[in-house]
Amino acid sequence: MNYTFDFNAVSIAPLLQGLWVSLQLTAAVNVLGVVLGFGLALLIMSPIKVVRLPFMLFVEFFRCTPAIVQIVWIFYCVPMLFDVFLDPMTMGIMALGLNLMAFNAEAYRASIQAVPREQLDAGIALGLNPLQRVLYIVFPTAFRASIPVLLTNGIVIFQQSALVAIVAIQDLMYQGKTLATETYRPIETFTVVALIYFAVSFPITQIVGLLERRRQILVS
Amino acid sequence: MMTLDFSILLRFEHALLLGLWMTIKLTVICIVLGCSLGFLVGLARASGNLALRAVSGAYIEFFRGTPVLIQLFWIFFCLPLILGVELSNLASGVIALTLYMGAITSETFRASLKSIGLEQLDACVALGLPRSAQVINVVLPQAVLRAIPTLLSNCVSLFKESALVSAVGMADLMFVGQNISNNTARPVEVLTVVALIYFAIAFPLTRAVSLIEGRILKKLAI
Amino acid sequence: MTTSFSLPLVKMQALHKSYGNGAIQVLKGIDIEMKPGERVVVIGPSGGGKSTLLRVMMGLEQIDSGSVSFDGKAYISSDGAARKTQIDTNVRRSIGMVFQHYTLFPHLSVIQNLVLAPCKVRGESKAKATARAQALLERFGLGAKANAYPAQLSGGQKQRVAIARALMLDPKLMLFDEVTSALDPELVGEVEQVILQLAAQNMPMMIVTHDMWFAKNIASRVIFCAGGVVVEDGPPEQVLGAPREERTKEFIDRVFHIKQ
Amino acid sequence: MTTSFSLPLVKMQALHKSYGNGAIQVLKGIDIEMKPGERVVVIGPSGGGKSTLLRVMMGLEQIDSGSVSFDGKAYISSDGAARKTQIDTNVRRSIGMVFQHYTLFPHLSVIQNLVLAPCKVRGESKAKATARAQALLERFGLGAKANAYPAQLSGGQKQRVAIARALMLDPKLMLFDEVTSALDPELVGEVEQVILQLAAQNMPMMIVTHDMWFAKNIASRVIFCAGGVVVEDGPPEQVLGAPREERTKEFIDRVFHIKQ
Amino acid sequence: QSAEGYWQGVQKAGTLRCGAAVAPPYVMRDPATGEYSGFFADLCKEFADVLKVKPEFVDTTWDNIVAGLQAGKWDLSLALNRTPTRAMAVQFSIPAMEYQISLAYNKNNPKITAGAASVADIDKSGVTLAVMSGTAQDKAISAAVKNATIMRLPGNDETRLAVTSKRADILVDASDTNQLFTQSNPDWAVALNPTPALAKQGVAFGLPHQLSAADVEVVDIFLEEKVATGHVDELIRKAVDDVLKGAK
Ligand SMILES: Nc1ncnc2c1ncn2[C@@H]1O[C@H](COP(=O)(O)OP(=O)(O)OP(=O)(O)O)[C@@H](O)[C@H]1O
Ligand SMILES: Nc1ncnc2c1ncn2[C@@H]1O[C@H](COP(=O)(O)OP(=O)(O)OP(=O)(O)O)[C@@H](O)[C@H]1O
Ligand SMILES: [Mg+2]
Ligand SMILES: [Mg+2]
Repeated sequence: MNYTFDFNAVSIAPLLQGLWVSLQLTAAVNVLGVVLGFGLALLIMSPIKVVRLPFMLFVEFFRCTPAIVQIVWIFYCVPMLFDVFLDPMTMGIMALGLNLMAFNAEAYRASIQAVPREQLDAGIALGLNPLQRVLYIVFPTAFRASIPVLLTNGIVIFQQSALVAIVAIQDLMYQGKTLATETYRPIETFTVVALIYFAVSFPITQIVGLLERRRQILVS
Repeated sequence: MMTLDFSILLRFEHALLLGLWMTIKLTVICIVLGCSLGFLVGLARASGNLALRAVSGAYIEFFRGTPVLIQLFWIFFCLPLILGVELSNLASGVIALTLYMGAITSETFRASLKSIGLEQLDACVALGLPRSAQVINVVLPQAVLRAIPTLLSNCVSLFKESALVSAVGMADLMFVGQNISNNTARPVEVLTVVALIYFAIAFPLTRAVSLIEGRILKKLAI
Repeated sequence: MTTSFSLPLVKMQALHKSYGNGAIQVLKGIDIEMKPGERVVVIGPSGGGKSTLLRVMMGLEQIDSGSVSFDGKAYISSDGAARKTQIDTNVRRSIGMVFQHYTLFPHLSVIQNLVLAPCKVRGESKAKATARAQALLERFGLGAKANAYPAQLSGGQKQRVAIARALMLDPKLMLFDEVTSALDPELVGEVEQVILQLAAQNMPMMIVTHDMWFAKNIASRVIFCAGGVVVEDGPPEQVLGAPREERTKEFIDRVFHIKQ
Repeated sequence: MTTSFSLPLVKMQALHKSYGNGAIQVLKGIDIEMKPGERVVVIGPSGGGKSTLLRVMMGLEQIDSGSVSFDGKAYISSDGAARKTQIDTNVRRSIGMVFQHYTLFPHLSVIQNLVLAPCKVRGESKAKATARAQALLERFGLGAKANAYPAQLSGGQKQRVAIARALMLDPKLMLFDEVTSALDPELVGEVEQVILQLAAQNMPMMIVTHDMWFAKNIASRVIFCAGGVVVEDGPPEQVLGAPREERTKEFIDRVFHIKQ
Repeated sequence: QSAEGYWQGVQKAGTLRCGAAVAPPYVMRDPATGEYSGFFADLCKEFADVLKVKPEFVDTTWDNIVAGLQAGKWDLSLALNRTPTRAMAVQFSIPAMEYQISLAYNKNNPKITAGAASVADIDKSGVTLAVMSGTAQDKAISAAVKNATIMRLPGNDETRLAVTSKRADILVDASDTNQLFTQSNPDWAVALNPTPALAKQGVAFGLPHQLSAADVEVVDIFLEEKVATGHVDELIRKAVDDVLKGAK
């Protein structure tokens, strides 16, 4: 190997700016995903088939196609089809938000359906009406049970957010790519960028792991 | 609102198939290599050796904690320099996605190993089974059976993530799709069809996951 | 009280119930009358329909035909044709039930488990419900556990909390479905103790149990139920001690390990 | 047979065992001698160390000090200093064990569960092992289930298969740890029946059970074990019927529900 | 590096690997077959003939075309603009042609005033300029504008889509490339060559940093003749014709 490393070429300031954009994007997308994902979960569990089917298709479509395809599609096809163009950040939030909604809806659905039937029986035996059973028994238990998956999905979205660099949102990845081409120091730049992503994700995954273990102890 | 004309795609059927073939080839190779790697790393992660555990843990956390896109960039352009060897695009793609797959499947294998109750091992000891039979006849088959549904989901993830190689210039389905959409200036039709192709492959796989999951759960009563 | 002494507390009439659209007949015509103050123990082989019977009374299951009355009111009935079970939820609130697997709400503390229903169902004030709950917990020896979460309790404690929770709504009839069979043998006693306490206060109850010593001690009447029908029905001395029916005898012998 | 009549079959000497590096003392000096043909029932409160005792005999646990001999050979011993337990696996193979939770291998059919050990441990031919396995299954009333998977069996059937599996290696001593306590009461009988069959053939065995009627019927000797020591040891009539120790009496009363 | 020359090594391998990122008419990729055309691709094929090896085109993007060369993923990069910063990372052959940057836009776009002639005329906040990231035009326009927003996209496809989809107002690209764009969208697309010119640079082969002067000379001499004889101009005309024919 005849390559000399020069990390001085990597200026941190634009990368941190990019990181800030990535974090904003991640936060906004997660708010959408956690809130609307829940509504979507209710829709895909609707007893009415005509309501359920289109939303199930929606969820499956977003779960079964690459995120990069979704992003490129939303960025280029939506404006052409509907002749609207929102600012790139909004489009990015929309693209990743739809993706996360689909994944979170699945997480909610799984944990709502995992509420044991006996719990509901107990609710009936205590005279709670159907709405009360859903409100006081199903939601709290299901929401708690979904938290680790929601957090994991949230971190995955932080990583997926790197894809918006391809459509020129100036996130961490985009700044990294720009820096790499400007300085012709791709190794150093990409190494630093990878480390920044890691430094943000790692502590969160550790917390999720901790929560998961705590929950398992509590439930068993 | 524009009018859509999907017939232009007929001209590029062969190209799309070639792109799809690249995507599938890449996915299948990386599934095989990645699962093998993941299994070994899963074992290392569960082993008693502290160094092995630390190294495998760091590997998993790093690959799960960084975007696949940056892993690809790094392996495409940095690894050859650091190793001082030339790597073809395909080789780089295979290395990157194999490492990604290895990281996610190792967790699957580890979880399935962990889910085998200690009492199964007690039963092995009580039956006097030698260590080799414990592993080959009791632990491995159960671990693999339990891992299958999650492994299939991992495969679907890999299939989807493989679309990222288009960003480093590998001519996979996504790359060909973008190439066509540029040439024809019909991105809506082309990208929609590309998305549908991905969906048509991934969706049946996810259905298979639930089906197989049901079967295995029933058989093992877990 | 509207209950006149001569009136039965519960009256089941020609109860039929099946699963899988009639594929599995579980209750094949059950007629049971229960008088106020009675403590009915239901025994019988696994799969005989005991749990189903209690679940129907609690309004947890759809029935094929028949009816159940409480205090003279038919609160569960079925218009055979449409296979739709009518349940009068107001009447149902007079009945409490405890299940085999402690069905405490895991996300609520013990005291929250107890006050949930009174507050939400009857609109009782939180303060009042909490005071009543605390008193009930003390009585069951669980005063110190009010703020614990279910996961922090032993099986016996969980089951006692479940009983206390059901009592918070002042039921006029209690149903117990194998409430001790998931417990370590050592913990069975403390739960049975609590039920015996209730019995001493003349709480009407219907109990499914496999514990013959408990059955003997608590029952004022024993019903042997098998294959979806009532095979034998009488005082405990008869059904447990000198059963008239061959099937009852066989079952009792088996469970008592008299025959080897 | 090398076993001389006067020699004990099993001899435990000053067995000490703790968990968590001595934090939880579970066995605090156990000395038990078991003669050939004896059927020892071990009873005692939960957490008293019964399971641990059997697991130590089976070589499933490390011990702190002491030794266990079988047929005069100390096959489990500990050099107190290094806290390393020596286990002679050859001797251990003469002992079979059945656990509370049917530990069948879920991915193997019933017959495969039975032939695995003979083929792998003794190098027996598959054909021969299968024939023996089939015969054993017939004897236990499971002939028709040879190709079923464990998940398709009832609890009682699973436990009988587990016993058959242990017998495939022709053990000279069988250990049973609460093998019926996870079963529906109705299924308990069929499993106990099978163990009684073995008893009738003079198989030496050590049994942990909470089922006092079974204990009475099978035991040639009963040991009451609590707090990690042997509290009382004698013929069943004494320990179960008229215990000498206060703690034994208290336990028996509680489990027999005599005191309420 | 081994004592023997770079091109001997290529001859030993039997193939000349050319890193190719799409920029019509310099480099084009037929989506149906995956084959490369364009005059720089033609030059590469001819150079391979000289070496008596097979040409092999390695797909890449403008973002990665320098990094790939540094990483040894191919032997030479097609159609690189000669800039001083790049020259610190890689080497260049002599230029095959001169290149100029033009600005293509939708003539109905109200943000671009009629009579705009210089970069300063369009350098207003609210104006978005789409450019392929990592290209010479990226460097040039980034240095020239102060108020307009620059949107860097990975490829030719995306920059054109951005303008087509009205996400960007102006497409900053090589004048030849933009000419093709306006010719295939005659109803709305126009291009202007800003005065003063944004960049006048030579377009050349990119070569690895470690090449000896003798090795670089091999390519230079090859190009020298092609340029002098007018062969390159011929290739350019052919490529433009091809593109225009394809668009019809
Ligand atoms: N949800 C269900 N779907 C189909 N069949 C059911 C369902 N629940 C119960 N059954 C069947 O109904 C029959 C009666 O069940 P039930 O639980 O009432 O019996 P049980 O007398 O309570 O038995 P156990 O002593 O085992 O609790 C059984 O054959 C059972 O398999
Ligand atoms: N793996 C372990 N780690 C720590 N403590 C343990 C472990 N296994 C058992 N113990 C403790 O050892 C003690 C004895 O347990 P053991 O299972 O032998 O009791 P037992 O008499 O079989 O009880 P039971 O009737 O409930 O089966 C208990 O206090 C238990 O908590
Ligand atoms: Mg039941
Ligand atoms: Mg035990």
